[in-house]
Amino acid sequence: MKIAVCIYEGPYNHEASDSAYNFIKAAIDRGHEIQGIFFYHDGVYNVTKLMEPPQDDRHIANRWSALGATGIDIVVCIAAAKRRGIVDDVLVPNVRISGLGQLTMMAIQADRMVVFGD
Amino acid sequence: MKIAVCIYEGPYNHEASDSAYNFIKAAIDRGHEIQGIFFYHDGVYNVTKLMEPPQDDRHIANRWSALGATGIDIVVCIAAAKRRGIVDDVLVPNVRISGLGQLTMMAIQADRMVVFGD
Amino acid sequence: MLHTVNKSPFQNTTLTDCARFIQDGDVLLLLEDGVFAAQVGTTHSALLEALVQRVKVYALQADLKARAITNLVPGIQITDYSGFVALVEEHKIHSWL
Amino acid sequence: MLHTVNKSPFQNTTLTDCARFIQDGDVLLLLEDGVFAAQVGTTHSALLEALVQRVKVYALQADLKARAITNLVPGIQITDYSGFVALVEEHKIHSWL
Amino acid sequence: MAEEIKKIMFTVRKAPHGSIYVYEGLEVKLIMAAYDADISVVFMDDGVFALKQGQDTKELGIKGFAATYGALMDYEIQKVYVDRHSMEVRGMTEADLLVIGEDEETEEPVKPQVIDAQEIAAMMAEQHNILSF
Amino acid sequence: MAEEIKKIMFTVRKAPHGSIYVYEGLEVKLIMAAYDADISVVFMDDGVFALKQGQDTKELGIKGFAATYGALMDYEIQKVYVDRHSMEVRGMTEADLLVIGEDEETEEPVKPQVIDAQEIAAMMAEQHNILSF
Repeated sequence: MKIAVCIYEGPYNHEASDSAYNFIKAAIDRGHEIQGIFFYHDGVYNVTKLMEPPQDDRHIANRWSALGATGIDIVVCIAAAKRRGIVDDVLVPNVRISGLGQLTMMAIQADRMVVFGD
Repeated sequence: MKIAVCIYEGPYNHEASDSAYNFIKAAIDRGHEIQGIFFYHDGVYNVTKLMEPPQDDRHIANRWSALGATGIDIVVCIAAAKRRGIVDDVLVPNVRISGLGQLTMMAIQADRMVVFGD
Repeated sequence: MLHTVNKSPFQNTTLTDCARFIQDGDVLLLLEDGVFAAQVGTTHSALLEALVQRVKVYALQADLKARAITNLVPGIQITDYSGFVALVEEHKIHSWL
Repeated sequence: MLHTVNKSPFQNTTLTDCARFIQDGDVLLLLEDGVFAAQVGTTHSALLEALVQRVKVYALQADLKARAITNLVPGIQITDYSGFVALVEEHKIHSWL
Repeated sequence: MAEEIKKIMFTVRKAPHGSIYVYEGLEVKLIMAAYDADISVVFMDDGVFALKQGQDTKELGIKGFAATYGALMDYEIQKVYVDRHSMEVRGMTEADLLVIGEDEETEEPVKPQVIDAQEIAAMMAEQHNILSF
Repeated sequence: MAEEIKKIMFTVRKAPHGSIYVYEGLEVKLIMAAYDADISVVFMDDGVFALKQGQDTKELGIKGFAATYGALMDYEIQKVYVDRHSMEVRGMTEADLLVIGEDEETEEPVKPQVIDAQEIAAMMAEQHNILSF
């Protein structure tokens, strides 16, 4: 099944990012195709390479980047990102900034779209 | 009267940042001394110079920077900032990163501490 | 004490939670989405009607206008940011986030 | 439909709001702070007791453990992320944020 | 064979102005309306406040969006619904709702359609995907 | 003349783990306890869940903080209160609360003190400043 995931909240501050990550890992384990991951609202903060969490904590941006390295399309909304100061220069690898058209395509093409937020 | 202000939420996403700004402007107009402004939790996102809001919208980071230029001490919590990818390189001018000791001093020394959050 | 509430009473219990701690002589300020509580004729108006009997209640003008709230529970006073600061001058504050 | 609720019922009305739209044959999944609703013996248990009569109700194990919730309203089933995905396979989903 | 047009629903449950969800959610609707999808928007719970006429954010210093909602039909978004119960609880009547466009034939102003939870639940069950804001 | 010691109160009203406020709020308390201030911490509403014993965030993959709460007294934070009504509503009793340290003399485990809203309101009125998390 093709599953798309939408994430509305920033890393660490809300559990949404962790729930989405755990859900996606489980979906992959069950053999599903992740159609795409779309970061919107404060979700755009998830993929800045400038974050430096305590060493004994998870590194949320690197975690998303590793998922992107497996070929999953990870998209950050350009309008939400510009407003919040997330630009190409600060992105972790394997993540791209694009428009809401990408979210639209995911919503239309994915068999399921799962939204994580606050 | 010495007034300190604490801001917990990021720019644009929550009204907290706007409420705090409007409150501080009014406090200055009434002749109060702003002891300091402290950004905590997602509040640290308020002062990134990378933000580029639509031209017909307010530029929240520049607004804080302008307040800092008047001599108000604007502090971003280092622990909260590191976790979220806010570092010296991306700060607007007239804002500094420091520790929670600064918040402590504000809470002790200010006659009033006003918290804006979600 | 000045108590500030910034959440809609229709989806959050903040106002009800805060009301348990409000003492005579305290002041309540509704701001941001908290001003939705100020409207007359809703399922939550009764709570405000009771509160205005006990303490002074204010609602922030800019937030009321943004949300097109024009008919307030009688007794609620409209104030602006300068009035907010004036309340802070008179009272210690607790923000019910 | 699979309905997900991620807010504590003690401070948010999300669960009550969602309940108005739950149809027979639907499924409810409690996750994140939503799992606080699963606990037995609270002022909100009755809502869950009524819901489990009508539809299948699940609570996410990782969230229950994180919050030390061990005594669940009878009828609520515990599931993990894999079980969450299985529910999404079977149902369209609406997240009650 | 042409692919069937997918039904996509937006639910709006958050209050306007205290957070940006309603505003940025509106941006999604406007974009998505340009694609080949069968869009519907349902306002429920505090989301109904987003449709109240007379909102003015000038003194707040933030961008408003009532004008855009007032032109939803120009963006080809025709299916706009409001949950009756949510309005009643909040002391709102149809008279409080803003106009979202005008009827192409009669040129009469059109308001969002007030419907019951049962109808909304039935529509939800028919959707391909639902995005909540 | 030495300046008087200022009373600073922390109120904890948010649920743990769904958001970081309780966790980062704890960091503030630990730092502030090292300064010359009269600190008190009051848990009310969903904040009381932060004091429940047996929390285990391992499967969630996020950092827990119950261990730190269990050593609050080691950080010189002695005045820890819980609102009785908030606990009752949530089906919690004193037995559910985690231990925050041990009595210096008797070496008995110490739990947060369960008190009524009236007492909390009276304490709030005495504070120099109150920080909510």
